Amino acid sequence: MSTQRVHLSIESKLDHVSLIGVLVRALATQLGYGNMDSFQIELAVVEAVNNSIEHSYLGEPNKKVDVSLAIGEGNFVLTIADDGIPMPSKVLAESDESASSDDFPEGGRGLDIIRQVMDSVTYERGSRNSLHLIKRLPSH
Amino acid sequence: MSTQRVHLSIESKLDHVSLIGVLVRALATQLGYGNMDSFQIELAVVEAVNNSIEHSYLGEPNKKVDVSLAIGEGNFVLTIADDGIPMPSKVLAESDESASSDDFPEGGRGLDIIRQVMDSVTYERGSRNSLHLIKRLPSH
Amino acid sequence: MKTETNRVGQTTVIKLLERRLGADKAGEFKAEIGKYVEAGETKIVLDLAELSFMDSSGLGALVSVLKMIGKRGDLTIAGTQATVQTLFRLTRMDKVFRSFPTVSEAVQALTPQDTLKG
Amino acid sequence: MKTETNRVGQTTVIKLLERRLGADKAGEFKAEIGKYVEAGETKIVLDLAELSFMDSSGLGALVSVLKMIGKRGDLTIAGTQATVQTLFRLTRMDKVFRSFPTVSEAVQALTPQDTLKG
Ligand SMILES: Nc1ncnc2c1ncn2[C@@H]1O[C@H](COP(=O)(O)OP(=O)(O)O)[C@@H](O)[C@H]1O
Ligand SMILES: Nc1ncnc2c1ncn2[C@@H]1O[C@H](COP(=O)(O)OP(=O)(O)O)[C@@H](O)[C@H]1O
Repeated sequence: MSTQRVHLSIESKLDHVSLIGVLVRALATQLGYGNMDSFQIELAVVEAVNNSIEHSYLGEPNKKVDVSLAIGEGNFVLTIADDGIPMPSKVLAESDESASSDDFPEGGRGLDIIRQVMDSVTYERGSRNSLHLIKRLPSH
Repeated sequence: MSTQRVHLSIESKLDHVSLIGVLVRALATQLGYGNMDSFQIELAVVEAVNNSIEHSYLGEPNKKVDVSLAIGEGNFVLTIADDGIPMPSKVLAESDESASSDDFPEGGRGLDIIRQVMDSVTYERGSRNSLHLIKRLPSH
Repeated sequence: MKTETNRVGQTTVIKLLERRLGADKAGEFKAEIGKYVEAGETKIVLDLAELSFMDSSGLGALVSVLKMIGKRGDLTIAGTQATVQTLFRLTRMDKVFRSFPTVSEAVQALTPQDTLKG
Repeated sequence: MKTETNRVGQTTVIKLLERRLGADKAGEFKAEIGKYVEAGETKIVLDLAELSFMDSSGLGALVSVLKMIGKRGDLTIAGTQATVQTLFRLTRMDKVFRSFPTVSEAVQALTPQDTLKG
């Protein structure tokens, strides 16, 4: 079976993000992931899309966030792409421990979650910004 | 609540169509449609995407089929769009009764299914071909 | 195309071990089931219990298998989920394919005493 | 933001009647629950049984409510689905928010005798 691919996209408004979440979680379940993994995959993609909207586009609507899904070679690969301000290079590398002097910050947890639930997380700056998330497919 | 929108797209290969089907059915279920309706909505969108690939693009790969989903104002609106050969104008209007002299044809049932399961079916030729399918959202 | 085949008397019971039968798999399905018809099996039960989705192309493949069998035998269907069964109803193919809840009923429908009724 | 509120002794039990608490709803949630804190309610149980999804922004809203309450009272959580509970674990917020399977346990945890233990 060759790699199967589908592309999702939404306008950069937080209102639309839940649709991406619902779709990705349902696909994960269909791919054989358990409830827990499917939830965590939804969580990771929602965090990434929220970041594109809030940080790359600074909340500006009418921009486009793309989520490409590829299933093949034992991996579920999710790529979240935008055309906004790239993530600063050190942000992805550092753990959230150092992120805030506040004991209980209200934000700053998204990337840490993504790193924890995914098997691989890479980021590409270029003509577009692309965050690549990889999760091993469940074994049959 | 304003209209929520998400766009899906695949390359024009039959291999990818099931992903669209799975995603749309899962979303339908989440929107509150019963099992039967969710299956039939999946069926309609899969028939429409298959038609774009097989008839509009004549099976040529590397083309794009778009499926836009909009939820709002009491309707679930699915738009299937391609840039291939448009559907002949009379095809959508006629019922499949007249379609074949063969009692048990192997094809020719897709559009009739779509018409039966959807509340509204319209087709637009233009710079692109767009098939608009509307299903009333389930009442709460 | 994953299948599991059993013989019950004169009948070949083919269980489809797939969740989907769409346009991408219709050709493969036709070829796979066609092999049995070519090998002389003309009483076939298709167990579709695993299927959660079938489209008109999948149904077209079933029609083509039925035509291959022709007057030499028959094909019945077992175990379709209620959702998949609506595809038969929407296309009026429920008048053409006899469908039964269980494999044993579908086998029963192909045994000689039944041909009197059928 | 749909909620349903009950009073049990000194405790306000707020049941969230939403399936998702994401970035799009976090502000609304904070405002809605914040109203109770501003009105002087400082023992709050949040019943999250209906939630099938929450993200870090939803969690941030919970943190902000907890901060509003501050030293004047406490907030406990009831009924989280196992999936949603992992969000607390992944962010180590399970050390900050006490979470209980049922509303009555969450209420119990806020009653005076318990403050000795807590
Ligand atoms: N897509 C992005 N583009 C630009 N900056 C980003 C992006 N994602 C994250 N960042 C930066 O990294 C920080 C940490 O992100 P995250 O862990 O997701 O927490 P939060 O979004 O709650 O602040 C953000 O506050 C922001 O400064
Ligand atoms: N998107 C399309 N573009 C061009 N022609 C189409 C399209 N969809 C359908 N058609 C025409 O209408 C006919 C009937 O379509 P349909 O009912 O879906 O059955 P089938 O695809 O099995 O032939 C097709 O055979 C084709 O000639």
